[in-house]
Amino acid sequence: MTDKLTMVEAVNLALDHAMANDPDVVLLGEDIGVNGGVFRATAGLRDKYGLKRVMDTPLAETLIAGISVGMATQGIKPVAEIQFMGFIFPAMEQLICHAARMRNRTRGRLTCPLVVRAPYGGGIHAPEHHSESTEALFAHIPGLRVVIPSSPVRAYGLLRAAINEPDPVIFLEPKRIYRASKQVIKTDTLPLDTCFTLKTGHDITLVSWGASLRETLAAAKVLASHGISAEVIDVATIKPLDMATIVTSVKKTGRCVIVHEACRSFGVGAEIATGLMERAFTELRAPVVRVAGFDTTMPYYRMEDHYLPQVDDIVRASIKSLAW
Amino acid sequence: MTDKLTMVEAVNLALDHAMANDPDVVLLGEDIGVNGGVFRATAGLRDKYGLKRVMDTPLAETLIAGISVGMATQGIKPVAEIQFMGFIFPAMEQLICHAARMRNRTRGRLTCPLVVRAPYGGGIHAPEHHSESTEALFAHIPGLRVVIPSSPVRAYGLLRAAINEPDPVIFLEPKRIYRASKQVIKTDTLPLDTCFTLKTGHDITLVSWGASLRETLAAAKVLASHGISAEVIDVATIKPLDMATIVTSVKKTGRCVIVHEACRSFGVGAEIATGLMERAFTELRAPVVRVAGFDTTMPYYRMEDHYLPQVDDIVRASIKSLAW
Amino acid sequence: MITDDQSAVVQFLDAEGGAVQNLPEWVNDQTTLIDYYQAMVTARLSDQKAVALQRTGKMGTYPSCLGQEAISLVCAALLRQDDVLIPYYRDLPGLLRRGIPLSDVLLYWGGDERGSASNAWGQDLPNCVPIATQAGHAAGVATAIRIRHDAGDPMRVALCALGDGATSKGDFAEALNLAGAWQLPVVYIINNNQWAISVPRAIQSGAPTLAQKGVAAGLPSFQVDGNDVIALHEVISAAIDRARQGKGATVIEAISYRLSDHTTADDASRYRNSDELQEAWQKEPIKRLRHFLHQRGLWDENKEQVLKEQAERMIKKAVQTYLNTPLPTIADLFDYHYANTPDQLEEQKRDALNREELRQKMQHNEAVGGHQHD
Amino acid sequence: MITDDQSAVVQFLDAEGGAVQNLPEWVNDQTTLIDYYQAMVTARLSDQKAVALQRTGKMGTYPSCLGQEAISLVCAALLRQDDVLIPYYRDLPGLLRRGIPLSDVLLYWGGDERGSASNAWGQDLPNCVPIATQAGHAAGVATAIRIRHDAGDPMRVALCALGDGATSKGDFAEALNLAGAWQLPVVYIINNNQWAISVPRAIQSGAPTLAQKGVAAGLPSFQVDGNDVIALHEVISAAIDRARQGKGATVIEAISYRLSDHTTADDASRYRNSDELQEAWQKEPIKRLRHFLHQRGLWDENKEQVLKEQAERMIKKAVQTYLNTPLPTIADLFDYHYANTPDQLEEQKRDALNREELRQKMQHNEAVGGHQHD
Ligand SMILES: Cc1ncc(C[n+]2csc(CCOP(=O)(O)OP(=O)(O)O)c2C)c(N)n1
Ligand SMILES: Cc1ncc(C[n+]2csc(CCOP(=O)(O)OP(=O)(O)O)c2C)c(N)n1
Ligand SMILES: [Mg+2]
Ligand SMILES: [Mg+2]
Repeated sequence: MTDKLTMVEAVNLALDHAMANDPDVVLLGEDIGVNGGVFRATAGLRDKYGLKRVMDTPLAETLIAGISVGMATQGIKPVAEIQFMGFIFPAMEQLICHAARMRNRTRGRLTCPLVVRAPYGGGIHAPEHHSESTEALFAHIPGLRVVIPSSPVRAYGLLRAAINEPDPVIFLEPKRIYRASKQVIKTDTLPLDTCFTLKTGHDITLVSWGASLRETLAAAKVLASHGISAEVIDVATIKPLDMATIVTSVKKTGRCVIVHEACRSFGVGAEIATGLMERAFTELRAPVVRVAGFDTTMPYYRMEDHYLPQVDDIVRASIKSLAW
Repeated sequence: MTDKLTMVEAVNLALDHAMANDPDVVLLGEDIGVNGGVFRATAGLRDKYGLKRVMDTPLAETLIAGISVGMATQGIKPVAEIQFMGFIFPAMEQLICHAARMRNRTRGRLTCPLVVRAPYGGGIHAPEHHSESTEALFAHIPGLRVVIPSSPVRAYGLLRAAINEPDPVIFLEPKRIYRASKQVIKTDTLPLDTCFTLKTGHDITLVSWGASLRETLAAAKVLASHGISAEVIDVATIKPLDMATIVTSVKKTGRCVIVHEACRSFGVGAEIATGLMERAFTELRAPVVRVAGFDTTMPYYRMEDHYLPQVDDIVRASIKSLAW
Repeated sequence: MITDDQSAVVQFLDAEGGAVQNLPEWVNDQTTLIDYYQAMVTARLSDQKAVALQRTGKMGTYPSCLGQEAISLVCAALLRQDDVLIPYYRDLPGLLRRGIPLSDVLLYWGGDERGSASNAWGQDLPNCVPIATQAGHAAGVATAIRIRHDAGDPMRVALCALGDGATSKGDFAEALNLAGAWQLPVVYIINNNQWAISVPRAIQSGAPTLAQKGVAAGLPSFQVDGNDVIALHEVISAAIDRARQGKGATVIEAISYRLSDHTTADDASRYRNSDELQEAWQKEPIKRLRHFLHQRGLWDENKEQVLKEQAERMIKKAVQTYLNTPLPTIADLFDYHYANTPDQLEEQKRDALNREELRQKMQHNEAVGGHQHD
Repeated sequence: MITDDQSAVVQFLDAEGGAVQNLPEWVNDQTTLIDYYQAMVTARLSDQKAVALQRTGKMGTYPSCLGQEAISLVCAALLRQDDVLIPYYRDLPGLLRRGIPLSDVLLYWGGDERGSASNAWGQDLPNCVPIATQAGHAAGVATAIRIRHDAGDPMRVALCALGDGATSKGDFAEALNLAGAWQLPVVYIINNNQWAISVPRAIQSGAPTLAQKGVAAGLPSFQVDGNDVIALHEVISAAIDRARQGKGATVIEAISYRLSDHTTADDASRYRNSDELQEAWQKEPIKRLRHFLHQRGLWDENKEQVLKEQAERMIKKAVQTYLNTPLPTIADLFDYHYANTPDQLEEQKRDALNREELRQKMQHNEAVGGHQHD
């Protein structure tokens, strides 16, 4: 039990506990050492664990991923920070061609227990390339896990679990809510293979993850004020996707709205919607609706609110679904 | 009108004609010059158009994409070859952060008329990393177009159109059928925004693209022998996705099977299935079925046939859909 | 063993503006140096204003170029209009020198794509955020130039700026390697301001100099005092000439210091000691050149006053233009992705426009409703 | 200007096996050189067999190491068992030397993941197909070694092999830069076989030497004759010792020649002239060492005969093992992606197993049906 912590403080605490718990856990990334990370997620850890375990790297994301793979094959558990998700692309070859495959291509002889953390998503008026949500690109890659917390408690519990996991995990931190609320943290890990039902309801199922859950929960409130009872599910682990929880809910409600910041097309929402069609075809009373970013580049910040799904979008989509 | 050509010969002819037609079209890539490309797609073009327009680059995919962007901003039309799609990942930062955005971030002042060609997909007993299908990663990126031909005629017509297009196009060539059949080429361009209906039918719609159309068409024949009339659609342009053609077909047949080599989850199939639910909800008489690669790494070649969708898979899925 | 010969950093003026070696001919024509001085002062005041706009909530995160004005300025000043500048985010002085209005630059950092859109930009590339990716663009621009070049003509030149941290990213090595292999008309200039956010130069690379990364590509490579406009002018103009003559690329490491925080979102006091900062202030380029001009009787307090007033007027107008720029339209979000916007995107645009209309009606209703409750 | 001092390529033996300078002490103990010779011959015969298997449709695409046996072999021979080899696809001689059975290597190129799985591999990395990505792994392995290293102990060493073409990829530069900045216990060895598929060394880079890419990272860097086991032994053992003593990384450019096509899927006659190839054959490492050993009376036709027979026996057995390896099971496709296989994947596995059962039933029925029709 802790003081009330913000999400970024919970991340920091999870890293701290993971390092205390396992001497093989090391941190690496740009500006994570004396500077404690541009969002302070690693603040204090270099002083506590020393230069050997908290490594400021040169400015090279391909390298960060590459040495993480190399270390991981030797049993070290690297937790790498990519400063912003917009800069993760140079790491993709290493993540896709090596991290995700090391276990399979050596039939378990070598493994790749690494975590790549990256702040992600829009809404903080950041410069260009600092606000994208490209989780779908990683969700498609076999061998990876993709995890996105939506609260301090889940940030702590999921990150601890991610670091414990013997396989590579992409851990995306919705920076818009890094400091949005505080919670007391119980130092338990949380499972990496289930959705979390944040609110039960029976008229419609709202599915989201990361920062968009704020708007989704707010929309559920608005709907409640109209007498509509919405169930709200935090997907949390995008890959592997726990369709069971979502399907159970939608079999009950018959309706589903999926909310995500990322571009609508070919996004995670499409997989969930398809999964619902595959498993709840007869129970669906209306088509699953996606409330999502447009199929456009994330606009520079003056217009970003026009891109990000808003409460009224979710409410309208829900009402439309109910009226189907 | 030409002699009968294979797909790779049609690609070669399209490049030849595009270069003859427009002096700003240049080719670049690894081993595309004197060697004519590892699949011979650029054979003869260096001799014909010279070193300035057919450039063997150093071994560096980030660079290939980066200089293509740079050239394109100055009005050159680079057609870059990535030797195998498995090696495209180092190019992703340039393609996602720059190629796809140059027009938008300069509000049209600079543009990025480039084509990235890459042989892709499995089935030729190639070494590891030579057989993947990751088209979904590009389909999710706003600002890109993603095109996949499935015959010599469409390879020619779509590639000419891709090179003419004033925006970046990812052009994926299913190498398994590079030499599978021959066609007489009419030197017309083909539209980059429509699916092609390869066979009409009224009982079920089979949707595929690239090499998998071979199995899909074969399955349609098997189905016909069982008295089932399948409509077969070649998506061809994955992004932007012409849902209209697919929806029209499925509204007629009420059933749909999507076939793709790529991993099932978070793939292009999910977007098509979701689009069908969104637009043909009431007409769907069974859930859309995906026949796809597993959510595993492409196995090394001894087992690749167990990964790739086969005719019997498609037939079984169709019969199951019809029995719904 | 392959070794690296360490030669001296090119320098003409010491920190106090005194000459450390014979000055080049062109210095005698006072206009160039006075021009450099005026431009640097204007850039610094513009930069200060940009920081102030951010601090007062009128602009987003901004990376100051404080102390590095000379490098960017001299590069831009030595390019011809039809050359191509491939800048990075500390190139405000260079952008202004290329004729790009300050209001464009503010608009960009104010979160508006139109800051990179105006015709004043010519064929220059917009600001590049993903570190070192512009190194590839520059090699591509230079390739385009070479493709279109007519034998006998002077070459147009591409000039690419980047930071010391950027030299660690593979993009830089790949681009240099190509520039060497293809003898491209491109100049790479490293603004070695000693820091990449919190990572000091010494941690960034084990290389004794960053210039020697050019040697690994077979390129002539130089270190130059980045606070010394005369040295910069000499080294950069030689590099540009070389490219212009079709002799290929050059790498220049210009040694400077980042006197500011990394950006307005950063607090350098967390990782940088103030002694180092104080020392660096002694060497900064504007003071140095002012001393030199004063010593030669080419500058005085009066002129300084006039210059500052002029600059402030220009800045005030630019800020007005910036602040008065209306929001982009909803349609703008969609209309610049493709020359031929796909139907699917047109459909999303229609939805977005409808939503906007709806929202405005609702706001209007609420406002009207609100009044009624008063 | 930053320059690069061109020093000579380290060489002890000329193409005819004659000494070009005083030979090191250890050469007098004949066992090492004889051992090298035997291992190279065995590797070449194994390599020939691999090519033959491909040609006869019994194996997939294969990259021959013909002519480059010395580099790979000497590297592996000088490593300790608990060091880590990060090989590339022309390292058959090194793999065999590390104790990895030839059948594993054949299995890998035969399209079976189990070729990289056996315990004989220890902690060594599997073959790396995406060019130069292993450079990052090697730096990571070396980092892991450093993290776990106890002060005073000798360091374990990571050794990474790659080709001349690989030096153009940013991964290589990034890894070298880190190795220099962190003084990592790693040795990078470039097998400069003059070609990257069809692209000759001269087009690959403007750098006079590839070794100097190490200089750009502040690393001691050497060129060595890659056909000369004595020179290789000297240079590589010095580099390994340096790393072992905690003094950091070294870059070695070993100059060789790719006497084969790039792979069995390539036809080098399309882009390479046969004169060059003929000339390269004169310098190849096995002939050179055989001459040397003959001259010293350490080798003769008889021994050659015995060696070849031994090697052929080993190869034959390995080929049998390879050809007799049953297909992986369907379950294998699924079971090695995650330590904790997700339910979703278990479900797909069940589907795949069911399908397989169905298919086998159908085949069986067809077969039975077929018989009935006879
Ligand atoms: C690929 C990438 N990684 C990380 C960042 C975040 N970032 C922005 S500036 C910067 C430091 C750059 O240092 P340097 O190249 O020395 O330039 P300076 O800011 O000092 O001028 C970093 C890490 C980025 N923009 N792009
Ligand atoms: C990232 C990547 N791009 C392209 C390829 C295709 N490819 C395989 S080997 C090769 C040439 C490598 O040349 P070099 O590094 O000199 O090694 P060599 O084969 O000559 O030993 C290429 C381009 C690849 N495997 N990986
Ligand atoms: Mg810097
Ligand atoms: Mg080579």
